[in-house]
Amino acid sequence: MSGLWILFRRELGQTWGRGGGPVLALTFFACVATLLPLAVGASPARLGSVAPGAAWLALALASLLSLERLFERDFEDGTLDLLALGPAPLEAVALAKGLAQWLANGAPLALLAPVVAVALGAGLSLVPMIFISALIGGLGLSFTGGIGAALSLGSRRGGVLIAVIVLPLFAPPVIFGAGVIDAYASGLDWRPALGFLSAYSLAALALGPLAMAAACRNALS
Amino acid sequence: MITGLHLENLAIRRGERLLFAGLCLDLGASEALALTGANGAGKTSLLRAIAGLIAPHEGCVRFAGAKGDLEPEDARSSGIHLLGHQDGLKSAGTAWDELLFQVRWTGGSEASARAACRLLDLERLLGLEVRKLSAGQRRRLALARLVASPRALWLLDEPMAPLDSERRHLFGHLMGEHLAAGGMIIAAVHDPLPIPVRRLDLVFS
Amino acid sequence: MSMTGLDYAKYAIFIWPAVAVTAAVLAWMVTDSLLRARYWQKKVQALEAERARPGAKPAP
Amino acid sequence: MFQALANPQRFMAFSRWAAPLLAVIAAGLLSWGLWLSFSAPEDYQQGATVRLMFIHVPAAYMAMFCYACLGAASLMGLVFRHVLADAAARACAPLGAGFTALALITGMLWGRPMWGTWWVWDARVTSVLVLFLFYIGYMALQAAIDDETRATRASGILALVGLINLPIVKFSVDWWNTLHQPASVFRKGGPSLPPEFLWPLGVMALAYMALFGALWLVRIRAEVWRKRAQSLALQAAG
Repeated sequence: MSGLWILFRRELGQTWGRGGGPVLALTFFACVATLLPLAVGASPARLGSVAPGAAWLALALASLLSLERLFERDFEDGTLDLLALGPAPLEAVALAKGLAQWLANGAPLALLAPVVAVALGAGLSLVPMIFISALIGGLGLSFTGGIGAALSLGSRRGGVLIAVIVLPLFAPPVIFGAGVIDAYASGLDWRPALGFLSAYSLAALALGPLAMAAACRNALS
Repeated sequence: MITGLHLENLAIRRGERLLFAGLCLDLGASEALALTGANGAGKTSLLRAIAGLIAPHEGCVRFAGAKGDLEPEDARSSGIHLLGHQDGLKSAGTAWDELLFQVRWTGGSEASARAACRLLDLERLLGLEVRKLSAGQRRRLALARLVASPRALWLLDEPMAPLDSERRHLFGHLMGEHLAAGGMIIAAVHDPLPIPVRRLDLVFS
Repeated sequence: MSMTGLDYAKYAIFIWPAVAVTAAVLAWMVTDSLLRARYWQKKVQALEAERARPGAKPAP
Repeated sequence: MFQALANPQRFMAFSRWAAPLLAVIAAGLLSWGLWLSFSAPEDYQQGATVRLMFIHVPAAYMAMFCYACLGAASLMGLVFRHVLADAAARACAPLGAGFTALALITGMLWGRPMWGTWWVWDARVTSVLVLFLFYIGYMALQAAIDDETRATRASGILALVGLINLPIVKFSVDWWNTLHQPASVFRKGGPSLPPEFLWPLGVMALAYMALFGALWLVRIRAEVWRKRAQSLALQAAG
């Protein structure tokens, strides 16, 4: 177990420090949010109605950015060989990597999400709900995205390929995540949506590492 | 701890190509094996198959322990060092951080990492970032993990290539100590190893 | 409305393109599959003829 | 039968007559189905556009059916590492993508007269669109990895991930639809469909299915030959 803890701490440090860490994803998030009013017009009524959804869409896109680095570097420099011969199975390695990705990338994005939504015109009362849904959903996004990252190992054009593989998989969390905020904002019962979102994230947490490990073994073979 | 390696009727395919078939080999404690053969004969693939990264096309790899056969997963997760051309050292990290992670991940301790650095004369380099090391220094850093975390079977792919003659001599001495302690070594090499070894020449099938 | 139903008046503009697109896609699937199969079959035959030629290298 | 067909040679012998037979069945069913479609009376609500249903709905069925086949073949390929299962998975994807594209295009052509718009973000339409993107992703992944064995296995894992994920997508999209569009404009067929519509629909669905069967076999044959050609070329070179 201690080996896994060491790996987790290292991954956290790597994700935090690697290529500017979450700053790049955060900036991208902010950029998408800036372009939105320019594209649809700045009228508060129009922006306000799409703000929660747009924040969630931008969140999904931003969480794609750092996925390419999740396995690719380790695969190229031989670290993945070393990880495969360590005290923990690759499934556990994938779990540690996914959790680190969530904490170092998903959590900062979840902190920024309410700011973006409010800047786009969402009410202040939505702030806690946006943060919670982004944080829970981010877990699902990290683990689903990790599958795409592991599958595209050893391929040409990794980045675009990951996006093409992963974005259709992101449909449920985007629907449920934006649904939570939508329901909350319009005074409906938001708990089913949050329940679905949590269920999706937990399923991704449980099944994602299996697929990631299988994909890594395939890439190493 | 692994005390013996048995390859039974091993065949390995890469894509459509059958690299070799019917390979049988027994390696016991304190034995070293030098793998030779032309480029593409399958030296690296054989090492990776023993490490479990490649599934053999036919046959199997067995690990013997003190009390009968070991589970291959257990043997591999605690008994094998694989050092290939890629050493897994991140070029942005400092030499010490990178080595310490590798040593702890493979079951060694901070103290053993320090001792290995003394042995391999790495102490002055430890504060540097890995990308600033020369090829020889970097290889010494990678070799330090073999010494620092005790694992019985070393699978080495061209371990000596970037080392100068003095360091080769030093590494030969370290390999000798590993064997004396009951370890095993399989090394894919072009140049002869500075220790007594058996030889296995892989030829194209 | 005739029994053969070929006078669709205002909807013809939607029905016929749909039929045409369906025909085109199905035809593409058929031809692509057949051409692919024929190409590789020819290739295999050529390679096997090459190998069977006297004086050629025997198969390992 | 499965056991017997797992042998490539026996499969080739079987598919040699099975593929043409299925093709003939498909052609017969297709002509019958088309005749039924165009001789069916007009729907009192949809008018002549009801005929679009007969070519659109079976395509949508096939889009899902092909994915089920793709998933099954991928599972067999991953578990048993069998060359034929891999070939079947590879051969299935383009056909599935074709049927899915067909479902989307004819759906648009049906939607315009029915709903007055080319595209409706209806639950069913959106699910099929996601399915189409999935097929594209599957084929893109397969094409992007150079080593063929590895590419097949990677895309096989993706197919299984998709097999788990697509029902979730379906559920989420249905849920989303109830949230955003309480009243569906879609007048769905189903058991209430009168027999004069059920017959052409059923026959066309069978025709598509037979056509898919025939083409799948042909494409698997092509894959087997391609593998054989590759290994022959390699033997000649080495």
